[in-house]
Amino acid sequence: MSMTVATRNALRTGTVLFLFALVGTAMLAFTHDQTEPVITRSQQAEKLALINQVLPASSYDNDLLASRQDLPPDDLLGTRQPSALWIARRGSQVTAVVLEAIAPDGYAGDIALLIGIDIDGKVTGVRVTAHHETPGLGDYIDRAKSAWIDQFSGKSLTDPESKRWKVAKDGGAFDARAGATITPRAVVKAVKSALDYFARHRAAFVAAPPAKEKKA
Amino acid sequence: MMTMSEFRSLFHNGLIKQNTGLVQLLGLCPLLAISNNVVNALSLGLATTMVMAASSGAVSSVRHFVPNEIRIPVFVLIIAALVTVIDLAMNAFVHPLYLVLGIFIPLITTNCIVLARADAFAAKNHPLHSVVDAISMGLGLTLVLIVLGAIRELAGKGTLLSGIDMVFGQAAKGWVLHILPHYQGFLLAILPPGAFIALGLLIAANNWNKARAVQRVRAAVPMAT
Amino acid sequence: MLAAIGVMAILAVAIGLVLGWSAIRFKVEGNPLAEKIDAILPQTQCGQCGFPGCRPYAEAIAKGEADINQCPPGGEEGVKKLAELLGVEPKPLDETHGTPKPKSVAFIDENTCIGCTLCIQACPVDAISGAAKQMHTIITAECTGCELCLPPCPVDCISMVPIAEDLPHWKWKHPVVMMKQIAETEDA
Amino acid sequence: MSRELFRFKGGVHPPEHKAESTSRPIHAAPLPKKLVIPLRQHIGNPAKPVVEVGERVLKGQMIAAADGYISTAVHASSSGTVAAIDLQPVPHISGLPDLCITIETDGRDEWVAHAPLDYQAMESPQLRMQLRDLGLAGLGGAVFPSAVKLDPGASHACPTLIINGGECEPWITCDDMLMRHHADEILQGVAIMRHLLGSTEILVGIEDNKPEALDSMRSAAAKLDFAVEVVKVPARYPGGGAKQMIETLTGKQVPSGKLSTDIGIQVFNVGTSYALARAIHHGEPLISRLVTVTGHVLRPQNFEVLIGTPMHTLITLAGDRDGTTGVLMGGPMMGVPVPNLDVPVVKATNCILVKSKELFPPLPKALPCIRCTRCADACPAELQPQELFRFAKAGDFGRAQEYHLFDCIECGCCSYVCPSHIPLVDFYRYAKGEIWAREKDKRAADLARERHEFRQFRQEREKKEKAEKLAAKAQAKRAELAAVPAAEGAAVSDADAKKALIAAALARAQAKKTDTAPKNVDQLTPEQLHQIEEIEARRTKIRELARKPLESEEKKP
Amino acid sequence: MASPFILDRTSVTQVMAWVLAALLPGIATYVWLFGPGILVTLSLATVTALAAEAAMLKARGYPAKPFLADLSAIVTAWLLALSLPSLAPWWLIITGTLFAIVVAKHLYGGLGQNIFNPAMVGYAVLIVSFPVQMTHWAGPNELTSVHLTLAQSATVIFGGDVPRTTLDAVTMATPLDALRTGLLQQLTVDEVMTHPIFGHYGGVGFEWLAGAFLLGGLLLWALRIISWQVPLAFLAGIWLTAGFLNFYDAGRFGPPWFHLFAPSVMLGAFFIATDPVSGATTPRGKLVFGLGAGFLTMAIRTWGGFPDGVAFAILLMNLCVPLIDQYTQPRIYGGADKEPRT
Repeated sequence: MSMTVATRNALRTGTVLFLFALVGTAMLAFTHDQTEPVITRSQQAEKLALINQVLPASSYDNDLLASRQDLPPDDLLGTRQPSALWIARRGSQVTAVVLEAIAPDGYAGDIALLIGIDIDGKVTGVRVTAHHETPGLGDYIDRAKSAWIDQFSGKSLTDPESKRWKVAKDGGAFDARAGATITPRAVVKAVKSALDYFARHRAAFVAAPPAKEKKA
Repeated sequence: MMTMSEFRSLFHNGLIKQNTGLVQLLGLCPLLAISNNVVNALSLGLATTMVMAASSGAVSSVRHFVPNEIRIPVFVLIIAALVTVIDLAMNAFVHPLYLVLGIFIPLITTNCIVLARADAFAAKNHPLHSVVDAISMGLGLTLVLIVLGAIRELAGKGTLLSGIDMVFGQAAKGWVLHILPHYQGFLLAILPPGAFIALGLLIAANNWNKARAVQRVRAAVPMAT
Repeated sequence: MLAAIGVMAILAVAIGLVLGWSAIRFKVEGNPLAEKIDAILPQTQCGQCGFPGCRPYAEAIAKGEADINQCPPGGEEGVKKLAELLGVEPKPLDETHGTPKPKSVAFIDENTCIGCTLCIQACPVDAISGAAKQMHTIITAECTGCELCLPPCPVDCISMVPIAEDLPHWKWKHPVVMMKQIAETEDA
Repeated sequence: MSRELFRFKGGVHPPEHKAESTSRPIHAAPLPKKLVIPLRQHIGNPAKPVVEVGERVLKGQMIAAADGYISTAVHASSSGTVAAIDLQPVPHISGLPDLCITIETDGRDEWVAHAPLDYQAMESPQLRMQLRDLGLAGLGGAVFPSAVKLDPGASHACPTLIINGGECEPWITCDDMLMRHHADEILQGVAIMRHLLGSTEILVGIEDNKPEALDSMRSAAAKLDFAVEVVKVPARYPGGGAKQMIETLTGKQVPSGKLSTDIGIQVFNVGTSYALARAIHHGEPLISRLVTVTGHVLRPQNFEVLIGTPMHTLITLAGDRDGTTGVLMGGPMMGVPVPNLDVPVVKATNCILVKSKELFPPLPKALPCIRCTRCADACPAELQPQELFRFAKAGDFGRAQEYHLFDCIECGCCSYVCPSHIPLVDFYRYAKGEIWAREKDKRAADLARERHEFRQFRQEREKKEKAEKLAAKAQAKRAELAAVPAAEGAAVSDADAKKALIAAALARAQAKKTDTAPKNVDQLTPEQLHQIEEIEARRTKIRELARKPLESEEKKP
Repeated sequence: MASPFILDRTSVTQVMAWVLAALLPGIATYVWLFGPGILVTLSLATVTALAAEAAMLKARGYPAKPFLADLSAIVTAWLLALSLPSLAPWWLIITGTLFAIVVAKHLYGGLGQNIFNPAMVGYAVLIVSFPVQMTHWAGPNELTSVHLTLAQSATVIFGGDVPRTTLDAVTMATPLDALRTGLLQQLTVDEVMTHPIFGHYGGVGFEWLAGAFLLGGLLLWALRIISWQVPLAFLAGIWLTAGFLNFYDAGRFGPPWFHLFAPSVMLGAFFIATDPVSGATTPRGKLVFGLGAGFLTMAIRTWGGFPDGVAFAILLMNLCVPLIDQYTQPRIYGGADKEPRT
């Protein structure tokens, strides 16, 4: 034999490891194939479930997830990166939009919001999707912690009137818990700005062609 | 095949004597991070047990074919493959729970308990023994996780089993136990420091119990000399 | 998919080759752990552990073939040090290997000794001087108190003499400031 | 007289209690019936006896000679007969006895022939040998052989000579009294030191709480033909320590791990200087010293005491009182408790301090260390006592050494100020003792290992040599056999005879073993019997092991 | 027992008693300016601490007498009580005190063994767990319309039926809270400072309180119970950091004097950071410890999640103590100036 002991040993371990890698990867490939469609479905279902919290499923009949568009960063939305917009239709009629917004002046940084607004400029629902507020203090804006966020439903720029879009402590129409007013203040401000944004771009949203959806 | 006493000693070893959470203090990262309520704790515990049983069985079955030099890479490969399979399966079939357990499922790969048992036990023992050992170790960990989760959930929120709907669907929402109604909540218990404090107390209780047992034995058997 | 399998396979082959080759090429001879264990052992060379000397016992511990509690001359403290070095729980001395005794040195009764040299051959540290048919003497400074010279002596002229505590050998005891005891005496 | 003084860091100022024993003059203590003179009264090797039991000795006669360079001789303090050379109780913290020479005095106090030394005419080494034979040792407390300290060595010139009149420990006044009454003789001693060391600057440091001593020393110094500066230093404990006195007077610190001579300074206690003067100018060896007897006694005062006088006689002289709770040799800060009152006064005995409950209330119970660092503020060695304590308590001696445990002078300041009342110094003494003991054990183990390894090497080599020799022999034999086949029988019988002899001897030994078996086993418990059995079994095994190589060697020929 | 055989008179009990005495001017000022509610808090904390200490000593097998007599539990209780909002509910006070004594002190080994300052551990647990209740600060008498009597305060603390309006009328944001809230609303420092709570330096009432604690601290220093290094370095750390930030942008960062005289700084500097057990022991180490704590306090106030950072800053520095001590070992007598080998 011309091979050294080291080379022989190397070939042996190399082969064994190769076989194990082959079997392992094949197993993974198989599982991945089997689960991929299910995973995609559950991810979409999850997203839709979230959107449906701010926009009742009954108010549209299009494939809402497929209607997603990117909005450019805008001060009114508090965004510094493109954010998502979904346009709900019943038939060919635009009935509402769902958009992402950010309240940048939370007690501890950004508060990410998902806001549903119907075509009349009325809020259909608001959810906080990410925040860093003090647990137990500012985190009651989270629907999982309290129903506080529900009070936005049905509100519009005229109801209450613009100057009452404030927390109660500042003489506005929205409650806030004692000792923690910064967080709700930020949320109220952000929702109002989002409504302003919607009002400004309403025409464009309504006119948006549903062409993209067909493709999807 | 294994006798009843072997079986019992393996379980005693896994649940009490060599308990991973309280005695060996292995795999603390997921243990501490996930134990903020019972449901999370139970789920991760069971997932880890599953991975351990499968990987120990696999490792033990192939132990004669693996050269010593590459045993660690092979074991890691087996464990990683199994974990990824479970990860994908959970993502597909219990998606909400997957969202909560999140990164901790892939991390089971690097959980030292899994590799430790594979290397220390499964690599030297019969597959049946190895699987039993892995299950007992996993259950030992699950037990600690549940106790820790229960302590933290109860102290932190006054409830038990909150979030069970993520495992069993909406129907399970009513199963949540509100043990302490109108409880103010003790946030620290749910936050990471609470995990350390609660685990510390558990370990202390375990050690105290052991010390007492030793004392009892000493008291029962008068010194020979 | 195939790409994934390919990458994994190539990686596996590469790692396997390197590991297999290194395992042979970089094999380390000798055992540094045994050295460290040997440094803790008291070097009495008494063989009570069941091994012919401290070094073989150290090697056996390093290989995991012997327990750490088989050395009575090292005492509980020795076990503790070994446990610390090896990262295991200390355990009580295994009494089947004997119990710690006060430090002693061998003493040869000069009237009885017949000069048979058997003890000289048994002494592991060459601490007995003498020649055939001559009276033997223990070199006290070098005697480890291992007692190995006792059994071979045909006339039982060797005895172990404990090293008495005298002024030059005296040392301070640990000052006991156990608050419990102190305060108890105060209460009493 | 306006010398700039320097302040050493740390230190404490406990109540002085000096006045009690300075109001009475110095008395000579009467000659006791029995003198017990320890051979280990100084640092270094103990002296070696040069007399025998029953021998008559004269006052001042050397009874034990110095053993080595760092050692010094011991003398009979009075005339009488050597009654014993054996272990007797000595003033040591352990309470263990030590080798002493007991002299039954004859009351005649008869001097051995002695004469002054003309030190200026003598060679230095020769003079120092004389001083060693006169038993001189430092009387400040450390009892270091003076002859060694008076050797400036080849390179170490000692331009500065400091005479330490600092007596910082509370209660002790023997140096104070000595300076008040024997200033001239002290300075005579200084002249001799100056001669031996070649010093150019001579400083005497005396604390400001001894004005009489200062005056007396100053007026004596004024009469000298060389300059001696008597300096008043502030009274603060441990200002009388050599290193502290050096810093106070010169501002220099003795580097850690070095000697004061390394920075050109040598320090002597006033008592040593006095003893030196007596030795040179009268030829008297060190057989007596001043001892303060104070504390809980009727008449606190200083005595001139013969070395070897039992302490109880001094306490009786000073008038013992009821309610004594113990006796210390030395002061309250660094003194040692005396195990019993029969122990003799030794060269290091500067004070006998009788304790009572009122003067020395029992120390309060220790609480845990709260790391308040009062000890660090008080430590004159500028250590971190709280850390040393932590390491010593935990047995972490390596770390204790890293934190300079061996720079601790055991002055007791840390224990004194500790609000938790922890006996800190005890921990340092313990740690030092352990470290020394461990080093000793380690050396012993290393030696054993080395010898064992050498033995194995030797056995290997012998075996090899034997095998070679045998091979050569066998070859020779084969050749021989081929030549003379008839010679076979004789060789075999020869080997057989040798084997039989050894076997017989072994059998004898075996028989003896079994015969001499269990003794004194009647009253043993079953457990003990069992234990004995086990030990016997093990021994048998070892015996077999021990025999095996012998047998195998036998079989070879 | 060996030498020395005599002791200085000072004992741990005396040291602790002096600390308590030095707190009295602060407490008196507190009562005078903010109402007598603090007395209820102090008593409740003291009783809880003593009970917890006795129970833990018993559980650990230590005799209660000498350890209760050392007063250290009371010092912890007082320091915690003085850090809590004056109208904090009873269960908050008890929880905090229990945590301080049971977990932070005894589970770490009791007197002398705790690596963290027990009072600050108690405070940290509370502020993390009960942020809402930790805002129940009674406003200074000067600014509030309703002044509670001792009995009324007790009613509030023990959860009695108190009209919400009364409570709202009594409680107020602390100056630090007010500053933080204002700055978060993008107001400038000057705009925020028009709020009536801001006094000359550190907030109405609070600045006098700070002065009283400073006085007590100076007393401790004069008695050599605390060393000058820690308080001075701590105050310097705050002053320098705040000064630098204020110099950098006076609109976004409060003035240094305000930060020095804001509540908790003087208490922290002279009574909490100087805790010998959990603090650095070497002279240089004390300076490092104080400076670090001062800087961290300002960092947390400026960028952290809570309005005040003294407690967290001191706890963080407690963690660093072994390291600080190791690297700041002083030169020994006659020794070269270098730290011990590791």
